[in-house]
Amino acid sequence: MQNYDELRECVIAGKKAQVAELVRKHLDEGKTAKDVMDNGLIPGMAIVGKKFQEGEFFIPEMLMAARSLNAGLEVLRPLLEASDVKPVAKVLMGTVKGDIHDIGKNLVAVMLRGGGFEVIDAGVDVPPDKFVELARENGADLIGLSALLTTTMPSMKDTIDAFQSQGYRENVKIMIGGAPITQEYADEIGADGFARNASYAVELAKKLLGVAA
Amino acid sequence: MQNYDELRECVIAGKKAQVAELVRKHLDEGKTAKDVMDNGLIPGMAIVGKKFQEGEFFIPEMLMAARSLNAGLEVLRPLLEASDVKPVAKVLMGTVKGDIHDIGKNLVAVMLRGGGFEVIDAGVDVPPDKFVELARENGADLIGLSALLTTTMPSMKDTIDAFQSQGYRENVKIMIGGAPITQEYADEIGADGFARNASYAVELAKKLLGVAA
Amino acid sequence: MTNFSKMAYQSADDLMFGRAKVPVTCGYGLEVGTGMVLPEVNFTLPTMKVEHEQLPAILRQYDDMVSSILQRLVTLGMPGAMIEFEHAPQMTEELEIGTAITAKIRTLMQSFYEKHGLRTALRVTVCDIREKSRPPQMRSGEATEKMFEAFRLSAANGAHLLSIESTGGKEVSDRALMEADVQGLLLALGILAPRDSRFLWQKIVAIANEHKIIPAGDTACAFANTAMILADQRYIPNVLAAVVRAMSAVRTLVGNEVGAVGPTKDCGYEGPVIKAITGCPVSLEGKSAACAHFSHMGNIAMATCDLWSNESVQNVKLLSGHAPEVFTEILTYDCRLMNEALQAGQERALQNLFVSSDAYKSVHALVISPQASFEIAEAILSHQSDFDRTRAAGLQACQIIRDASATGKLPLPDRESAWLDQIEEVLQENADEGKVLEDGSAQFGELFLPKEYGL
Amino acid sequence: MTNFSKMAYQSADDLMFGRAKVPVTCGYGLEVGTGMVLPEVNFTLPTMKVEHEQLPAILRQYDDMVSSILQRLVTLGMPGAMIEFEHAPQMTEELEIGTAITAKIRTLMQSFYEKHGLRTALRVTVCDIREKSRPPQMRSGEATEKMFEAFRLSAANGAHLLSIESTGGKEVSDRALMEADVQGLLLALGILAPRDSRFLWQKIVAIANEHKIIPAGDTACAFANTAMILADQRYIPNVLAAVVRAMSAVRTLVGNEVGAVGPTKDCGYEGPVIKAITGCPVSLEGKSAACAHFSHMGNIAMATCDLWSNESVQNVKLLSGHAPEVFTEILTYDCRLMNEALQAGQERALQNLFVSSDAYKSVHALVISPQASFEIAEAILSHQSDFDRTRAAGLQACQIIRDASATGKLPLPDRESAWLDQIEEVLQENADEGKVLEDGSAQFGELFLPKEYGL
Ligand SMILES: [Zn+2]
Ligand SMILES: [Zn+2]
Ligand SMILES: [Zn+2]
Repeated sequence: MQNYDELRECVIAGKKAQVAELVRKHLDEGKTAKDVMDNGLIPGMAIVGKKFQEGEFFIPEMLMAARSLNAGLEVLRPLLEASDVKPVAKVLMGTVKGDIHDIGKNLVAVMLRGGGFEVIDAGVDVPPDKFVELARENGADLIGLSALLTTTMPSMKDTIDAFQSQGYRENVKIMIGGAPITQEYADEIGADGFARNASYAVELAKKLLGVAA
Repeated sequence: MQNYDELRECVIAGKKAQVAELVRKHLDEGKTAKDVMDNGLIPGMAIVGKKFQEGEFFIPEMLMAARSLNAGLEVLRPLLEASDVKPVAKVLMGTVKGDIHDIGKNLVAVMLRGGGFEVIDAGVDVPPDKFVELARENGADLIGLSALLTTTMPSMKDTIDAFQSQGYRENVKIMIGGAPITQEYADEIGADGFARNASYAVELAKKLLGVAA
Repeated sequence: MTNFSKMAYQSADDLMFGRAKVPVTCGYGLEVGTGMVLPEVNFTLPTMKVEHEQLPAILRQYDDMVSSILQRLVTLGMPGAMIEFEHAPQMTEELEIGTAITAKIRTLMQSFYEKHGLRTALRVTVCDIREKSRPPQMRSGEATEKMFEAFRLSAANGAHLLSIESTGGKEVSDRALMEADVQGLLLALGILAPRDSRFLWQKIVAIANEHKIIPAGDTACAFANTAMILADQRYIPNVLAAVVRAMSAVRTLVGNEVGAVGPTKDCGYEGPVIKAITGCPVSLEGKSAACAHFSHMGNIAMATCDLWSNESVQNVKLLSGHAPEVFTEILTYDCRLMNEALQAGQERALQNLFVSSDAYKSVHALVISPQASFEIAEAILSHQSDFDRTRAAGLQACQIIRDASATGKLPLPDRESAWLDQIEEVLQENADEGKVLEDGSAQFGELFLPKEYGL
Repeated sequence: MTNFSKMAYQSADDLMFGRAKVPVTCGYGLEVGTGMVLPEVNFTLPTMKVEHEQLPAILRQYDDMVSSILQRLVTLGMPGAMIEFEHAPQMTEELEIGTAITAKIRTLMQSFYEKHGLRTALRVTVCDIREKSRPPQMRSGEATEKMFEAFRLSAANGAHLLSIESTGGKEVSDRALMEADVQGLLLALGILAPRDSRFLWQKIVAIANEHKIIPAGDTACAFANTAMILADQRYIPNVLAAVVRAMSAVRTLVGNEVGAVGPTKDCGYEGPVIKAITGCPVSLEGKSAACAHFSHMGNIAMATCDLWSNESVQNVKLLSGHAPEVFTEILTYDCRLMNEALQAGQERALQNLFVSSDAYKSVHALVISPQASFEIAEAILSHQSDFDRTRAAGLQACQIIRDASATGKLPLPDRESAWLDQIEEVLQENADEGKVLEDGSAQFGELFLPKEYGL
């Protein structure tokens, strides 16, 4: 495992080109794709996540690392698809109807991607039915609803109700967040969880889906 | 009617002894008790109420006037009881369980008495069942509940529920008030009205009981 | 027992925010009155029941509130703060609830001290539940015992300071206020209240000493703030409330005489008088306590404060965060301004602005200015007995109002002016404590139990 | 069109709260910038839907909020205030809702003016709903038409001033911020945003002129406050947010060039820069807007304000009253203090305290000081094109931060310091507008439509 040190450092530093090159080198040396991923790329990204949690990394640094991770995965993908790799959980994120704020939602998407989730972005001002439709189409496991206004919070309830009335509520977990949201409100409208900030959203997503942290 | 001018002035000025004396004088002159009351005492007190509403009178001035009114009524009482005088509406006032603030409640009681109501004071920290018991015993038409703490507001709901579960809810109107109370809260717990301050309580009481203002 | 007979300060000019003659050090290294004004943050539950079944939910609320408050202080670099936990009545009655909350808050404070060096102290204000029965049993009975037990348990479970908003005499004062009965107010504030303060604070001081914590102080809230709020709603004359404010200082001072050392309680606007006499630090509140009550002394209250408080705010969500955190930020910036002035040697200029921006806009503000407070304090010390002191304080307030009105600086409507004459007259006439007690007993006899005041 | 080429003020020392070179008179006799600071009160609905069926309930909310705000101003004797009605998106979209609220508020203001002489003016801030579609249609399409119709209807139904928090370039800025892509920020703030401001404000000014009302001003909220909040949550470097603050002033200035006359919008902390260049009055917010967002410039924001705002607060109940009334009281006391200083000739001393209490505690505070704002304004005027000005403002901010850090007054962590170097380097390298547009189009091309910016 010692020989993955450089690869991990390059992931952490966000050196995209070098990561791809090192991955190729390791494969050439006879390592399996799974080994490179599990002991090189993933642990590197885990350190990035930890550094972010501890306030040592900013989002741009995390994004650079995530891109370098992807560059590495890109190389591995053809090899991995042949083997038995589990698909990651899918999250559908959107800002609810009437609300056009999206930076909060985008941040959560960034954090979730950094945490290994696949994120489908439904955009802003998304009507309740559209959420259900996109969830079905994409087979989303988790729905993330964002609202920044007291006057659009009720759309969160409408969206959850739509999942209920269209018989798809059991298929998904739903988490909500945004400046005016509280745990009490989440309980009141029947959401499965409340993310008080973007960093916590990842923890919550893992908790709701029973994914190891 | 002109000859009641002095009596009315004495009621307004809160001159207790003079009011009693003038009432006696009018009776001696052959006026009926009803006439002295309807055209002398009551109009005098009505002006007091108006002056208070308009910020020209303070509570102590209103209390003095109310006492002088009572001194006059005292003289008339034996004569009135023989005739057919309607009983005034009865209000049961109390601070709810857990709460020991009473000046707000007392103020409302003062204002209601000034407005011609009979007020029964249940005191502070009054349990729900006690309210129902006292309402039955006294034949109260209206219940006034007071709370000054966010942590005792729930006792208002408990009290209204007690009236309901003991089958006495239909017999009374219930109004609530106090610093943390809102119209929304009144609606939520099924109160008939919310008095945003002591002066408004009288108006509300009249409205709820269908008494002319 | 200290019998204060000399002013702690030479002149009103010496009264300054952030500096007290006799500072208090408490809690996790918190110094009050040594040259810096610090926030005193207070907070309460949103609409919910206080009962055993709710205890986990209640503790979660306090956890959230206190964590966010302490975190905000750290974020803004405020070096310290007083945290006040004020009991709702049920927290004093159901002893384990008050105790559990105290312990929870204390734990959070400790962890912030260890992790961030944040200096804090925990003031626990027990609820004066004795006023529950009518007439109230102030020295005997179950409520009294429970209240003292609550002090003991608070001291044993994390309180760094003990306080109370005591209510001795309130049963008479409430009625006397509504009737504008100045003789009744003399009975309440000059006889009953000081007797109760002495009884009560001797016990609190003993409990504090036993646990080596601070017996902090009281507030005349039940009398003077009640009066101010009634006046604000135009129920009673403003001048009456202002005179009551001055008179109420004596009953609070009694607490200090028997051992309270400050900081006084935030809602006690008689604080500057107590500071002038005793030199103890004072907590005050004004504009940044508008969440709890509106007032006419938003700025002037800052003039002499050592702690600056928001009085109380429920844990409701605003757009930025929960209200307790919001008011922590507001208080912090107020304190920064005062502390910057102290550092730059500009405190006098700032204090002058605090005073002059409010003093002549309302009689409530006028009587709490450093100058007025100093004069009221002097009037108090010119007499010996509590009764004489209370009466002298009231007369001095009348004089202060009259003078300000005479110069034309304070606009005083005729109606108020007539009431001022009347109030002053009754105060003048009632120099005899015995007669006030006698007349008062006849007038208010059904409201209070003499033996519960040692009478 | 005014092409501002000369500073309105000689030096930073001339920038003072309550006084603007080019004051604005508006509404019911409200003067802004003529020697007095007045509150600007803003408020919003509690959790509820904005839809036609709810209109009576919505109007009741606004009635309650505005009545209690105006009554509080009268009670405290504040002579006047700006009332801001800021649209939620649905109020701009459903035109009759926004219009009905505007008319309701205006009626209340008129009655308080007639009854109490309370001088107020109504600022209506329409919501920039153009950003709804992705990529946004900034000049064409239904949302754009509706937005301009909302301005027209607001003007016709009671608005005294028109404002907006415009979003041209936000689609690029949002992404560039998260990636700390300074070249992208130059594209957003130096090319797209000013182009949009010019287009947008020409139209708003025409509408205002037609209705003989005031085209007030804009705010860089969507860029600089977004950045500040991201930095506050430790998502991006503080220095990046501070540099963005400076760069964003140019896009706001463009509004003034084409006819906006102030007061600028409360949440625009670039206001002091605009004031330094144009002399127009500015609205600002700080500690007493903690209900809406936490900040590092609670006091320093007061240094140059002409209106002092609470930004926004929902209509929730606190212990004293509803939150909008509570914050009206807090703002009023802040204003009293500043006005007392102006009257007493003590405004410089107070301003110094506002500045020094915050300036070196955070880089966000540092860059909005009167001195920094003046220097950024000078840097802007030393160039001609919007792009060059934006870049110069950013470089000047870097210099200001570097200098403050070098003297040791501003503590700057190594991590932040490294980022500052990087940001400055990219700003230095990107002097060519054409190249920034070209590179930016490659990088962010899918996010914006060039033709919607006239490109
Ligand atoms: Zn109090
Ligand atoms: Zn804004
Ligand atoms: Zn605003």
